[in-house]
Amino acid sequence: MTGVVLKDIRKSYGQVKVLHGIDLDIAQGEFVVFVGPSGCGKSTLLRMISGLETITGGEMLIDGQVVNDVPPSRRGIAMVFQSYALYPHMTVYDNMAFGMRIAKESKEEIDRRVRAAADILQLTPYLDRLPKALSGGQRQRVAIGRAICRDPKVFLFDEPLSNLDAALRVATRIEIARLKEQMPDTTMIYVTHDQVEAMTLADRIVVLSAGRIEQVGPPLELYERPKNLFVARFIGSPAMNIMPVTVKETGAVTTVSLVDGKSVIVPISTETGANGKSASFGVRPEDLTIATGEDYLFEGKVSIVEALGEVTLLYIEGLSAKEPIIAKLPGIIDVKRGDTMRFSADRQKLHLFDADGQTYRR
Amino acid sequence: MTGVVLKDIRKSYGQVKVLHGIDLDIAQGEFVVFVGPSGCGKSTLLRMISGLETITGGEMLIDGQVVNDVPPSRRGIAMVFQSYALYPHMTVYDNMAFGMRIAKESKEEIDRRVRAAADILQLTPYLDRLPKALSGGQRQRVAIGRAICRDPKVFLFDEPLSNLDAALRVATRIEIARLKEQMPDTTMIYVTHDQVEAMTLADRIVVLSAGRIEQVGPPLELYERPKNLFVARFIGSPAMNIMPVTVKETGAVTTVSLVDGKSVIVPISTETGANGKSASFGVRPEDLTIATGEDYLFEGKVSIVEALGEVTLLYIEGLSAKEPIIAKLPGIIDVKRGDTMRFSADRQKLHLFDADGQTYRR
Amino acid sequence: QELKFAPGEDAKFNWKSYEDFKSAHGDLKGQSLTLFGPWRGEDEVLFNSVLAYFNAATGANGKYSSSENYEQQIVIDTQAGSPPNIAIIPQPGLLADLATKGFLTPLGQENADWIKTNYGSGEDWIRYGTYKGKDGKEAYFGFPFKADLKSLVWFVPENFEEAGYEVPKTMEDLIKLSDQIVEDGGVPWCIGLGSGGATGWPATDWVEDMMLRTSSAETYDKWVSNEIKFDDPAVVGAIEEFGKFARNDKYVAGGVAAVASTDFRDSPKGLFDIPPKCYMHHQASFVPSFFPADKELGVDADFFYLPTYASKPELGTPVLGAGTMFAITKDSPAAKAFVEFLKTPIAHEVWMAQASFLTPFKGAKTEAYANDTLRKQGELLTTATTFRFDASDMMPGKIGAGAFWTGMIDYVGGKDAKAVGGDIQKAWDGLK
Amino acid sequence: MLAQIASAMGVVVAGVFACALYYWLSDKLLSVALPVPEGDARKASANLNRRATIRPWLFLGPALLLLAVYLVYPVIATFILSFYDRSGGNFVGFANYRWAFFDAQFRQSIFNNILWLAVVPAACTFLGLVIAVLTDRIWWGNLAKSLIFMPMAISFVGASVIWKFIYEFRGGNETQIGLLNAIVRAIGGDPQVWISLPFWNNFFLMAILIWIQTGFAMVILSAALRGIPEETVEAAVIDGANGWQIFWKIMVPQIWGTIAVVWTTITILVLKVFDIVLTMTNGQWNTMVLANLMFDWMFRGGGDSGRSAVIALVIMAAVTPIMIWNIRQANRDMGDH
Amino acid sequence: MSAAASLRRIGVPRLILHASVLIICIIWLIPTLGILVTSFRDAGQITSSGWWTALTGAAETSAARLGDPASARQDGPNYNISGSVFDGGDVKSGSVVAFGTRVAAPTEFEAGKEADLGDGEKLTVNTDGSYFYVKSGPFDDKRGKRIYLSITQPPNFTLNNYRTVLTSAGIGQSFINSLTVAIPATIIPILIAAFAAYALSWMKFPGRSLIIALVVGLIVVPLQMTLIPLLTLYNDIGNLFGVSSRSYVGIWLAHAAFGMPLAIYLLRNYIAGLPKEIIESARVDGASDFEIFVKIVLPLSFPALASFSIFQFLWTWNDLLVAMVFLGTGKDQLVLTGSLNALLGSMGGKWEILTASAFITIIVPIIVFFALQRYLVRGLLAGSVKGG
Ligand SMILES: Nc1ncnc2c1ncn2[C@@H]1O[C@H](COP(=O)(O)OP(=O)(O)OP(=O)(O)O)[C@@H](O)[C@H]1O
Ligand SMILES: Nc1ncnc2c1ncn2[C@@H]1O[C@H](COP(=O)(O)OP(=O)(O)OP(=O)(O)O)[C@@H](O)[C@H]1O
Ligand SMILES: [Mg+2]
Ligand SMILES: [Mg+2]
Repeated sequence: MTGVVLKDIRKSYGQVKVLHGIDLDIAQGEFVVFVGPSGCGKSTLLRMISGLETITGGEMLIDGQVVNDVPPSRRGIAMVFQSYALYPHMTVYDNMAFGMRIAKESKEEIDRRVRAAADILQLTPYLDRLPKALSGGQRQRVAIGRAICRDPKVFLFDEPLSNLDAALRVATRIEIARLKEQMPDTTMIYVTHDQVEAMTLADRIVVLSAGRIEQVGPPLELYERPKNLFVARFIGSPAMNIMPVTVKETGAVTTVSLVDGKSVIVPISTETGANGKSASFGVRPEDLTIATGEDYLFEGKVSIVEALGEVTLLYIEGLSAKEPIIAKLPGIIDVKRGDTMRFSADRQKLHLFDADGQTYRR
Repeated sequence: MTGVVLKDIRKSYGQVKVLHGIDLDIAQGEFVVFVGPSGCGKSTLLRMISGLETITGGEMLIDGQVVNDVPPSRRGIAMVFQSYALYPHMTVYDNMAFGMRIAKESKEEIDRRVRAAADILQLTPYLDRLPKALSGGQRQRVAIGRAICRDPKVFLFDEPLSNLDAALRVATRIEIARLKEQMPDTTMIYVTHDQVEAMTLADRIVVLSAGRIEQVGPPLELYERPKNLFVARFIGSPAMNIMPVTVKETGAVTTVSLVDGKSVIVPISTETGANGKSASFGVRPEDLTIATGEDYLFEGKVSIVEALGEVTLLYIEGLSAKEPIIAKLPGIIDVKRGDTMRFSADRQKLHLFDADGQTYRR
Repeated sequence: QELKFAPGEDAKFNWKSYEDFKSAHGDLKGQSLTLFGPWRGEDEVLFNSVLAYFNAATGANGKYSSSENYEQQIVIDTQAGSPPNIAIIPQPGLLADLATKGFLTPLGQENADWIKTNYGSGEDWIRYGTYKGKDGKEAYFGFPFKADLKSLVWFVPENFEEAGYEVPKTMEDLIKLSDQIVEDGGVPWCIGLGSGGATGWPATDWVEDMMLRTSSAETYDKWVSNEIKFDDPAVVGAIEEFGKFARNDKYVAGGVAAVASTDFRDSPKGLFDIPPKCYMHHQASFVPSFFPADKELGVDADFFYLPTYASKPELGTPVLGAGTMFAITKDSPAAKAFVEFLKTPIAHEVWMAQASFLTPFKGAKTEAYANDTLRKQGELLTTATTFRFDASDMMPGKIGAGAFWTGMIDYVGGKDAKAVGGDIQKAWDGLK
Repeated sequence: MLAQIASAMGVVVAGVFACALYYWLSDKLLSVALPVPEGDARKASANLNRRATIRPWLFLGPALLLLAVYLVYPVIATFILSFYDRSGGNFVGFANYRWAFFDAQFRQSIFNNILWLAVVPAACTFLGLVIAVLTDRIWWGNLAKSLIFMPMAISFVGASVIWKFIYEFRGGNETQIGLLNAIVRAIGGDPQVWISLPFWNNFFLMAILIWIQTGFAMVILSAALRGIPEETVEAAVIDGANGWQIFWKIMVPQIWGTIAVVWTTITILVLKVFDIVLTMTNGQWNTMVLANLMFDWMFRGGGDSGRSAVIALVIMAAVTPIMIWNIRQANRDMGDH
Repeated sequence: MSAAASLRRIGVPRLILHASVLIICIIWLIPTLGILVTSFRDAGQITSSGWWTALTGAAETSAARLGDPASARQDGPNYNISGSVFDGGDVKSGSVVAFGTRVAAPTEFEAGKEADLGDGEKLTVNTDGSYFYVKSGPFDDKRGKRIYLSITQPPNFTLNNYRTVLTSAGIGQSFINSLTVAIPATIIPILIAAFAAYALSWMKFPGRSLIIALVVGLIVVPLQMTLIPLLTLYNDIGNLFGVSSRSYVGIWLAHAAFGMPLAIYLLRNYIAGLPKEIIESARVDGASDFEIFVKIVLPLSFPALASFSIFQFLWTWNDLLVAMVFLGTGKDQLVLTGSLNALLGSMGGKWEILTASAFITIIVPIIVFFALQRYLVRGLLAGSVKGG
């Protein structure tokens, strides 16, 4: 079993504690994505798995073996760096062959593997070029190809797409998805900032924040049932609208009151203790619809209208949260700034979090 | 009238012609966005307006005055560069004050304007920091702030957001929109790769391709009535699905036949001359819906499913175009790879282009 | 290497001495001998021609080398323990220093005695080779070979002829002649003190010559040993005597300002300019090698002895000179044999017969001199009533090759002679 | 001749090869001594880690050895010698230091050295910077750079001859063979003896070193200038800055680090420079500098090892501030990696 | 378009830019040009006229001797001598402007006119150098009469100086010696310094910053100070093994060590600036530090290595002192600078030889410079700038 197991992994740079005890089991063949805000420790964690960063505390196992002191080259990993990190003086072929040459593989074996990787990544025509003669997307593919050639047990990606433009990003993302399919036994760990990448690629997403794991789970679970406010706001774009509320009634369903006094019934059960406490009520912009009847969730004044063609974003003020509430409505909608509108939403898609930001949903 | 007028503007680098005669009138206070594929000459055009690039041919007027030979600093413009271009050795304050110091403004005036700009951009807490201690978004705001301080008649942006991550991009975009509102008399010219930016910000979008203007118009016009295939494919994401068709019947509505033989009636009038000619038939991914009855547009096999939470993307093969047809369906949809599905669309939202790529729509 | 003059052929050489030496020292076959000295360029070629006779006679393998950084090199080599067998040293001061530090092998009394009997002013020459060793005892270390004569004034006979000038016999006449030249619209002297890193030294020769013409030889010796101070009236007087020439704008070509900066190698060329930049030039016997290439000695250029004051007959005809000393820095039979070789007339005659070599050795045939000019100089050297070695070369290096030079530059630059002497004395005091 | 060339080539190849061989062999040896067995993962990684601790010293070894033998050991020897008399035989305590303190020439040298340090690094760096900026903007810039670099290739002896023909003075109405005086004469001035003009002659000597070293500064700074993002300059153009302001306020601050390194290197070079002074004036006319004074005391007339040692130590002590600055710099770099 | 406008099109600033670079280049070139011109001149001319006059040609005064009185022909009561002043004069060609018979007034008479010298003597010297000297009685001097001439000559250059230098004995050997010293003395320290610089920038070990500081401090150690202790050491080792203390290995190591601190200092600046990811990536690929250095860092540092080689080569090539001390002063050990120096004679001062040999020695470094220059452009401290 070529999984990666992290047991209470800690990291500090001198006095600065960066990771505060990470526990995580990654199964063989799993595709795990680390997301989290900038500076939360994603790269650090990945680099510790690769062995490029020493481990301050805890234990790391790859393939059942403690690897805390094993140098990177002996961990059976391959890594794709954010900045490609190609060897600028070597051709694409040599870049991919480098690791195997170091490992003293036979010429034929090297050639076979390089060509196979180039094939997968459609790099065959470029094998004799130097990196500087490649476009950004091609470079990234070379970096991936180099990793493939190592035939690693664990594949590490650190924001591999962040330097690409939108179109390339989509194309390369699909390439990575395809790669995963072709290498079903390889464990892949992927760091990204990007929602879409995380959602489309991951078997499981690990949400990190300030050196701690906030939630681990499959993408849709995170989207639909965020464990806490942090995850709720982090997953989804535009972010989930959060409104401060007070709990009015508890029970199988909970009644809360918005700042403007309006009551909303949320089909989430709460215990009596919560009664009267302040809480956070959340609804995703894409779950909002324009209310037709009196049965609306809230109303507000439109401050900005962004028509994107396919969807229209409305920014609604007046619910006293610092940020405006955003509604994402399909198609082109004819509203003007200053219009007051009412919105409703599928009650099943409402979220409720306690004062500490933990979800009330069990 | 502080408009910008371009009359047959041309640019060549030695033998290489980059711009082939651009004619454009930009009114005072207008927000114009240049879009186009990489290398089409957007930046060059912007830099010519700024005066950083010499003009090879044609005439440029700002505020009614020919400015071909006027140096940048005297054109009343300000520019925000793609790579921020902050002075790394100066604090945020000094970065913003630099231009005014050069112009020998009084200390009080400088302070007043810097603080006002910092206020607008919420940079006040960072005024004493060096750029390297700022996050990407903050840096970009400083770059904008620097431009605001110049109190320009014309504001130029060269892909100001392309270096930011998704969240920051949205936030900064909104900031720019707000800025535009606060400076209604300032003309703004904005270069971007990004659809969403172009659609949300522009009063008018200028689509450039290979040094020529393809279409000029308000965003929704470009989205709904692209003049030609290039604009059709360029505006919208994922791009409009284009299928090769043959015109079967002409008249007030046109009948075309798809590769698989199926006929489709498009409510666009064509002249008889078009009969029997090949044409391109287009439909946007977001305009596709799952056909419930027999009245469908086309059918195909699903090759990839990407569930993004809010929407699901289906990649459909079998319509012989090189690229798969994409359908963007709201919500989470339960389909599997290999399923054959049928799709329909609102007939009003279909597009038809002649063999040269020009729209049939008048 | 081929022998320049085939042994036995030319009667002006003492071939017998060569044969004698050969039979006495023919047993050094294959032994190597390293010599390190200051001669480079033509001098090196000439010395090698002398060395060839030694090699031919003994079968030894003597090799001479030199270096621009001669002075550093010898200090480094001796201190580091890898000296040559024989060091050829032009400055007695350096010789003394090496001797005190124990790097030299004494040559023994018999060599000293030999010099005494066979060299002109032999006693003086011995003095310049005798120093305290590491043990504090005086011993004889330096064998003089090749001398330079300093008290010479060079001129162009035809220029004198044309203008009707006579070679002066007394210092008074010399000054009168100088005034005469000025009156005729000419410039009497070319003086150049420039010498890159050694700028100033030609002035020390002037001062030394003047010292010998104004004070007794004993005062001169006391000056060298600092028994009288540098700012003693006798010394200051000599400096001012030099100043009569060098600090007189009318006397020197280019004016006083040019004196310090004109290179001593360029300076004599002024004699040959047309019209002549100057009529006279005080410089040592080596200077003809800086004359323009086509000038024939004795015809196009000649010298006269820097005359003495008629008012001071008691001082006789003092001669200022210099010479190189051979010292054994690493003893070996070959090194000893080489010193023996230097005692043979042939060692001197081979060089005399080619160029630029003077010797006080009375055993060498004067017929061997290449030309009359050299012969005249050679005779001056062997017949001098008083011979004194260049003072600056004998003073401690920091003075004779430092403070003295600098002082002279300052003096020519306008500083008072007394103050200059004081400065030099202060530097000397600092050494103690 | 051919045989000589062949044997020389043999020697050259053997020498270089032997040096390379050391690194290759020592690395091989290390892998043999600390093997990485396929099966035993624990031992393998332990040995790999051990290799990683030993390897820096293998890499540094030859450099440290050379530095220790050729530089550190002589420095220590020098330090000890500074307490002995001229022959190095008798202990004299601080007498040599006391001497230095009261010696007028020593003071003069210190003064001149400070003058040199104030002028030459600044001038070289400034000129190098200006030339680098200007030549980057023209099509024949590379040719211009080559010309300015050329003096570096000329030996000091050659350089001093060259300058002889610039500074040479001929008195009276003679034709000047020094260019400077010819020019002065041509514009109606009085020819000067440049190298003996008190005080100013220092500057004429400095001109020579500046002439030589500017090429060095130029080459390095021009590389650094190319690292400046073009956009910051363009931004300044739009902000209305002129060329001068852009140079001073935008470009210079951005390559400050490199300027400091160039400055350091030239400062150290200036402390060591003595060939120029030696060949031009040998320190006369009050142009003595420390390195020359040391040289004088070390070799002239048999030498005085004690006093020259003291001067050498003073020269070395002069770099202390630079060393401290560099330690700081190095420590900051460490954070990056 | 007005003139002012068209000037603006070309750009006054650009004109100023070109002009100022040109001026700087000329100022920098003048000294070198001076030495180049001088090296092609006659020894005599060098000290008598400025080198810049050699380019235009100038009038020169010189002396010549008329034919021997014995060669006089009798023509009635008159005796005459005729010939050309260029036969017996210092100057062998040119055109005569004026002549004179007294050294104090060497240009008393115009060329081509008859000069009355009194005593019935008359002399005519023509522009082409032919003269006619007539006297109303027999000539009674012992030698030919000396006259003085002002002669203009076209620019006159000679290759003699170069011939002298290049044909002097041992020059070939010393050239080979110089190369034998300089090539390894360039490559070895760079190799050693590069390894050390790599260790000091990319490997972690205790005492790293201390070593860096030490290296910086050692740049300043005066070379002269080290010579005696080192040579003593060499001699001791030589004696111990019974070999000569002076060998190529000895001088290579000496040069290597003297160049080492600066080499490490400058190379470290560059190597530390290489992108971190590339090195980590190689580490993940399984490369040891040795392999990373050889296969990644070395090729990538080529610009810095090449530029430092130029500097180191210059120093070793132009060095004399170290070579003399550690290699010896014998004929067959002499390096090029040494053997050229020997040509100058004990007293130096042969400017024509000095200038010619300065140009001969400069050739090899210039070749090296041009060969490596394209790396130099991006060279040396490119790494000291972040992101460079
Ligand atoms: N060498 C270091 N010394 C001190 N702190 C460090 C060091 N390297 C990283 N950190 C800190 O560790 C934290 C985690 O850094 P890390 O690079 O892992 O963030 P990240 O999640 O990858 O962020 P990003 O998404 O911006 O790449 C950051 O706060 C950073 O400042
Ligand atoms: N200095 C130059 N010399 C020659 N060609 C140039 C030069 N600068 C730009 N070009 C060419 O001009 C064309 C337009 O470049 P420009 O930078 O305007 O493109 P762009 O539309 O801004 O592209 P992108 O979106 O990638 O920034 C490109 O094809 C480019 O190769
Ligand atoms: Mg990261
Ligand atoms: Mg662009």
